[in-house]
Amino acid sequence: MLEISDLTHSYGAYQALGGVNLTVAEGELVCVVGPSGCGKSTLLRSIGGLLRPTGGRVLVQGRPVEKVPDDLAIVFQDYSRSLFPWMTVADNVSLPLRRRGGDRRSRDTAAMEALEQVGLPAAAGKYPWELSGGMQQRVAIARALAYKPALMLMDEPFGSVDAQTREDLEDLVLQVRRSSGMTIVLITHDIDESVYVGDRVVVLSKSPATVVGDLRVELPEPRDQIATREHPDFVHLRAEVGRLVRGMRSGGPAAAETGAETGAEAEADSPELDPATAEPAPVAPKA
Amino acid sequence: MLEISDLTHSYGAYQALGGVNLTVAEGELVCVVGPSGCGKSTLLRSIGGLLRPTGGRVLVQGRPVEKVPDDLAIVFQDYSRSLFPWMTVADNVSLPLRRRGGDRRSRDTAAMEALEQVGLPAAAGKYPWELSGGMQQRVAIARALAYKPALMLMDEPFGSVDAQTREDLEDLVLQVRRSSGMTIVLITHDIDESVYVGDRVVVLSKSPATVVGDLRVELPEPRDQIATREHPDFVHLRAEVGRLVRGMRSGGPAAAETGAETGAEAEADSPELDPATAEPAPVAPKA
Amino acid sequence: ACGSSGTDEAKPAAGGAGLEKTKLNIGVVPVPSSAPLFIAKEKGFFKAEGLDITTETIQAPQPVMPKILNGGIDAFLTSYVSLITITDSGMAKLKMLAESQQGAPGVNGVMVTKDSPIKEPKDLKGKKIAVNVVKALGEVTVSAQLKIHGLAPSDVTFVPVPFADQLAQLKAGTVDAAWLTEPYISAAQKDLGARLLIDTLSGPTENLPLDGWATTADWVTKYPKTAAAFQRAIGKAQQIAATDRQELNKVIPTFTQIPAEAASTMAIGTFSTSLNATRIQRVADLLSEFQITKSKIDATTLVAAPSQ
Amino acid sequence: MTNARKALRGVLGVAGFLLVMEALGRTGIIDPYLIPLASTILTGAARLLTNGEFLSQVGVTLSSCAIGLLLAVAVAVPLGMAMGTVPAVERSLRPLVEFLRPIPSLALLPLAMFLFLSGEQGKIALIVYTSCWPLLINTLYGLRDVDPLAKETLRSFGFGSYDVVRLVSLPSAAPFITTGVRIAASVALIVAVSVELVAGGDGIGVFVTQASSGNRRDVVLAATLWTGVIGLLVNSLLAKAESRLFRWHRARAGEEAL
Amino acid sequence: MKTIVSRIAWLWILPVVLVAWEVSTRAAQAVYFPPPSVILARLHELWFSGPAAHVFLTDEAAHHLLPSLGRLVAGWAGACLVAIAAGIALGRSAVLCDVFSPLIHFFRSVPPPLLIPIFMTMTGIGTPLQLTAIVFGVSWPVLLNSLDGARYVDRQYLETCEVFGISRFRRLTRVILPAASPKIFAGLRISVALALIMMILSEFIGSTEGIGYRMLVAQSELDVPTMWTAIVLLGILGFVLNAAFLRFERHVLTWHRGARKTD
Ligand SMILES: Nc1ncnc2c1ncn2[C@@H]1O[C@H](COP(=O)(O)OP(=O)(O)OP(=O)(O)O)[C@@H](O)[C@H]1O
Ligand SMILES: Nc1ncnc2c1ncn2[C@@H]1O[C@H](COP(=O)(O)OP(=O)(O)OP(=O)(O)O)[C@@H](O)[C@H]1O
Ligand SMILES: [Mg+2]
Ligand SMILES: [Mg+2]
Repeated sequence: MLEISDLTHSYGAYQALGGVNLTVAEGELVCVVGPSGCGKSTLLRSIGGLLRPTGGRVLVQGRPVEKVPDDLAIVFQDYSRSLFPWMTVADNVSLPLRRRGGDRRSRDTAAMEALEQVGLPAAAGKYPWELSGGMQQRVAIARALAYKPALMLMDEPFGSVDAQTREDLEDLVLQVRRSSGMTIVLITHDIDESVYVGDRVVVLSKSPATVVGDLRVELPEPRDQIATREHPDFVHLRAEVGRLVRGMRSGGPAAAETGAETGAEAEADSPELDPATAEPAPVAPKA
Repeated sequence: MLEISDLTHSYGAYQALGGVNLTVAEGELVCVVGPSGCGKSTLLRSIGGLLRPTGGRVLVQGRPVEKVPDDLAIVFQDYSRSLFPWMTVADNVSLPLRRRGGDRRSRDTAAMEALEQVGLPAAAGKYPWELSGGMQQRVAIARALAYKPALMLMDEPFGSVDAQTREDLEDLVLQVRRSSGMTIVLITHDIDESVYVGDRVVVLSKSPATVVGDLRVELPEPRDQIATREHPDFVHLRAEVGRLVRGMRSGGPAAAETGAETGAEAEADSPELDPATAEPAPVAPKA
Repeated sequence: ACGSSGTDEAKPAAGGAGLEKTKLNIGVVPVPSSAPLFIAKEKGFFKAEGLDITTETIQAPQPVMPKILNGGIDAFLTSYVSLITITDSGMAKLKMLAESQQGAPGVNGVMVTKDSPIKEPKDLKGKKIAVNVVKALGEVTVSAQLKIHGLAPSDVTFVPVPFADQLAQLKAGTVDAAWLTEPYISAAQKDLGARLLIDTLSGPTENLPLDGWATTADWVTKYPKTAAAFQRAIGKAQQIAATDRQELNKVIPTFTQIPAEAASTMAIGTFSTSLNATRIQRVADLLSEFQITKSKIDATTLVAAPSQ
Repeated sequence: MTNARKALRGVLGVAGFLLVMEALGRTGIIDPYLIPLASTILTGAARLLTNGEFLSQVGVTLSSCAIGLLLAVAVAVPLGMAMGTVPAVERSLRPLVEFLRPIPSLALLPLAMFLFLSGEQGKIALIVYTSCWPLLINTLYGLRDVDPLAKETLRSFGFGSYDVVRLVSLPSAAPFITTGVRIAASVALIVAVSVELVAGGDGIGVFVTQASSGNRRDVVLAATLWTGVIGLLVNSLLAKAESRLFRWHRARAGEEAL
Repeated sequence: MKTIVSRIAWLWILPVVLVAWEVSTRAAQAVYFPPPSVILARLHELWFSGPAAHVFLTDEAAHHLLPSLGRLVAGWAGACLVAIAAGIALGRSAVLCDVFSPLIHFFRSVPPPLLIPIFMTMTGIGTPLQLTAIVFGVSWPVLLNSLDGARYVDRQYLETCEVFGISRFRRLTRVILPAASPKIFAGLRISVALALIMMILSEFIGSTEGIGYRMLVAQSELDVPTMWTAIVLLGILGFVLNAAFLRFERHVLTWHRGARKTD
């Protein structure tokens, strides 16, 4: 579905991506984690064709990305600026559906359905600026879900909602993925979340970003907020991801090699290492 | 410092706040949690004098809030829109310091210091739109911190940063609070975070929002990311808060009465109750 | 010359004594009628009278009336038609200090294109005639001519078009005929082969006085000696203009953009050396006949008697 | 590099237009007597460049325009700020403003000449009067478009409304206001020339009056061409200043998108 | 009822100005500046003293006022359509914009009085000429504001469109047009008054009727009160048209007022 090779991007003199390699199979849900400002959104924009990277290649469905690939949806990190203030919430959600054909009636039904899924059926007739931050974010998610794209890119889609809503939305994404088979790349800062929803978790180093970890998550399907999070593999994996991210932040990823244990957050920072000499962490042995 | 009594607010016909009562003592750090769209930001804006509530009273330092109280800083939920795109990051941070007097030099130093505290010394000369989402959020935090207000209102201030940075910022807020004695009201969706940083955690019901829980957090000071989060009281409290929030969401707060246990997230939803008949939960007995 | 009101004579002129005002700003129109002023300037006639003259280009007195009234412009070139309409409107009392051009054959006329179906004046019935300004000389003189041919002013439509654009409009056919003046008449003949359908300064309008140098009655009262000095200087230049076409040919290209060659071949009216109230009365009568003025103006009130 | 490409495209556009006009004239589709050939007008315009009289008149017009425009900005922008931030001011002044706006400057010419002794001052007064309106309206609309959160941010730090206007509203509305300035600049030029045409004095308009009195339509058109060119030059200057000042504005907008 | 009273109360400035005007003109005694009472009397006599059957319009009004107004509305509407369409096309296409902007900035700086005679050779005398002149004069502020508005649409809006494959047409009508509308409306608001001005100017040359023509006649007859009635009439028209325009704008830009929390 998606092949990224040696992707680099520089904003002027500042290099954000330092050679990213990543392959995502059809129907996979890949979570991307990495320190703030490392280049995750940049990576997403390159995949989405919104940014012409300064080097490397991105193939979506075998074709190099020149313009925005067909059948793609993005949930932007800055969701509030991606909703159109002159349209009601329902119109915002149904606008892209024109592309899918169908009459007005069926588009409206699909939009309402998506709004119900994210728990906002009552907001359909309101304008985005009448909604709270978390509600706006959910509208942006509803829009992408209603569109049913083949490839969905989500940039911290659950950052502004409360814990319970977040869990519901995670499950929603998993369910939609199961039923429609879409491929999803999801950026998140929540390590638990990345392990819970992802088939794989990709860890980026601080910028210039490279892939320093690519862990396969082999948790029993269907996932369940209670059972999955209690699963020993879950606890192990999240510790591992935590260690990778943390390692990145304070220097090299070497610390990732030390054995996994519960309570990754409770671990001391890894020793300072020169990132230049540090090797990318190998794919987790669990895979 | 802050007294809120019977605060109500309606946006047209829609009632967002349904009579909020809350008192915050000088130097206290109160975390507010509640479901998405319940009225947290509305509450914050009322305290900040940016919104004239339709009913009730807000007193800041004994004076009713008519206009924006003196010596206040807000970190807005929609941080990207609250940074001025025509100014560099450093100018954005030092702008409010003009109100504090002092020469340009000292303002610049204070701004640089704050940027260093949030880990962005290199971004000083950039423009906000050249920064990633998380970096922008940290600039907004730096701006508020540099201002050293008596009362600081933070609306989901750490929503867009990675786990490690988030912890650092939590500690930063705690440290600043300790050294300057400012009063802080912090809205968050992360229950762990609310318990970790808060002296008290206030739980709001879904809108029309009322206070359904007000828990005092008595964890040993200074708090520590490792030790505090392992403390049995921490685990207990976060389960309690979790239950309160969850109870709110699916109906009444009755479920909050059932005994506390670890792994609150693992608990089943409380039975559906009519919110209208449900009583607000009492202040947690732990306090 | 005709007498003027008593107030003008109130202050006895002590010949040669100091003038009340020596610096004068004169509103000139860039047309041949302004030539005497430039001749006088060039020949030093003003200087000899102790006058220091500056000029300012204007189009017509109406738009600059406030400036005339508040003293920004001391004297100005104006057509008699404007002079009389302004007086009729009651806005200001104006007086002619000196006359400039007087009508002569070929100076004004209605032109049609070479192959126009309009062969004689009465064909103009129902047609559009371009005039530079509405309710002014063009309308009056054309109406007077049409009357001879049994047409009323309402039988034609007068359309305001600036002179410079009339030739193009004539060629484009947007107007059927154009009331033109020199140098446009020559140009129309040369460029378009246009025909002069009516000479509007013939018959009832023959020798009609066209324009002159005017100022306000108040100004004349206030600065009688200056007025006299101005009249003397202009008078000398009028004399030259009246007799020496060569001088005119020379001076016209200096203050207009009429090329020297066109200046020397175009028709120019006669430059009269006196102010004649009877002649002026003809203009006033025409204006009132064609209802451009509400009342019949007495021409004698329009003249500032030249003093010696 | 992009600037060069921009300029090249502009040159191509102008050249294309001129060629079309020339061709239309030469083939007789447009009678060259009605609209002279592009080449004729251009040669005439080139010849004017050596005409000292014309150049000095251009100088007069330009200086009145510049003074008028500056005064207009000084009057209209603060007034717009006041109207845009204090609703009572806006509602009170609106009837007057809306009454005055549609009055053509030429109709007020007598008033201006009466109030100002010198014709030059009267002309400048009319330029100010007319070019105020686009500035005022664009300022008003610019202020309405300011992100409320940006204003609230500053208010939350305890800044008063004056500071909010100065530090947030003005910079955010600046792109709107500069559009107003660009409109006002050409309005100023138009008013200056029109007033000169009617009331005389000095300036390009007077030069045109003289030329048309001499039946020099070629010169009139050449001078007309120059007024357009001047407007074009002034606009590109302003546009350049704008793109320098408001880099942030372009960065946020997908300027080169599509 | 109460809203009507408060609306009228907001017009307090008009009587104040009228009185000041009356007093100062009476004091100045300048022939050029008749007091408003004289102007209003003349206004009534000239335009509005007709029979009730003609809504009190005099023949003069029917002959001069109505044609002018007709052309005004038609010309304004035409100009707005042309200018918004052109502005958006140019604002969204860098190539078109680069190619045409020199010509645009050239033509919008040419004084209409110099161009009207040239138009006249093509349109002849009468309504087509006036319409052309109005369209020409009115288009520029709308064009410029639409161009700028369409050009500086928030990048994220456009990216959202691209991502969701929103068709060009819908992108234009549902996104770019609304996003640019605050600026377009600024242009339209300028253009309403400008249309009145162009209506007058266009009747100065090659016209035989209309308010402008009437003004021209009054000017050459130096009929000062009539000149002023034309000015006052323009002011009243401007006021009324603007009020109508603001109603329309309120309706269209409701979202904008909400999103921007203005009034
Ligand atoms: N300007 C507005 N007009 C109308 N309704 C509004 C407006 N702002 C907020 N609301 C409504 O008020 C309610 C509370 O909004 P608020 O922003 O306070 O929620 P919140 O608790 O901050 O939510 P979140 O956690 O998602 O940010 C929401 O239901 C929202 O729809
Ligand atoms: N338009 C831009 N111009 C210049 N630099 C930019 C621009 N956009 C991003 N950057 C820089 O590129 C780097 C990566 O940005 P990006 O937005 O991809 O980070 P991110 O991983 O998404 O971070 P976050 O988690 O905080 O959203 C940052 O250091 C940022 O400063
Ligand atoms: Mg990002
Ligand atoms: Mg909120």
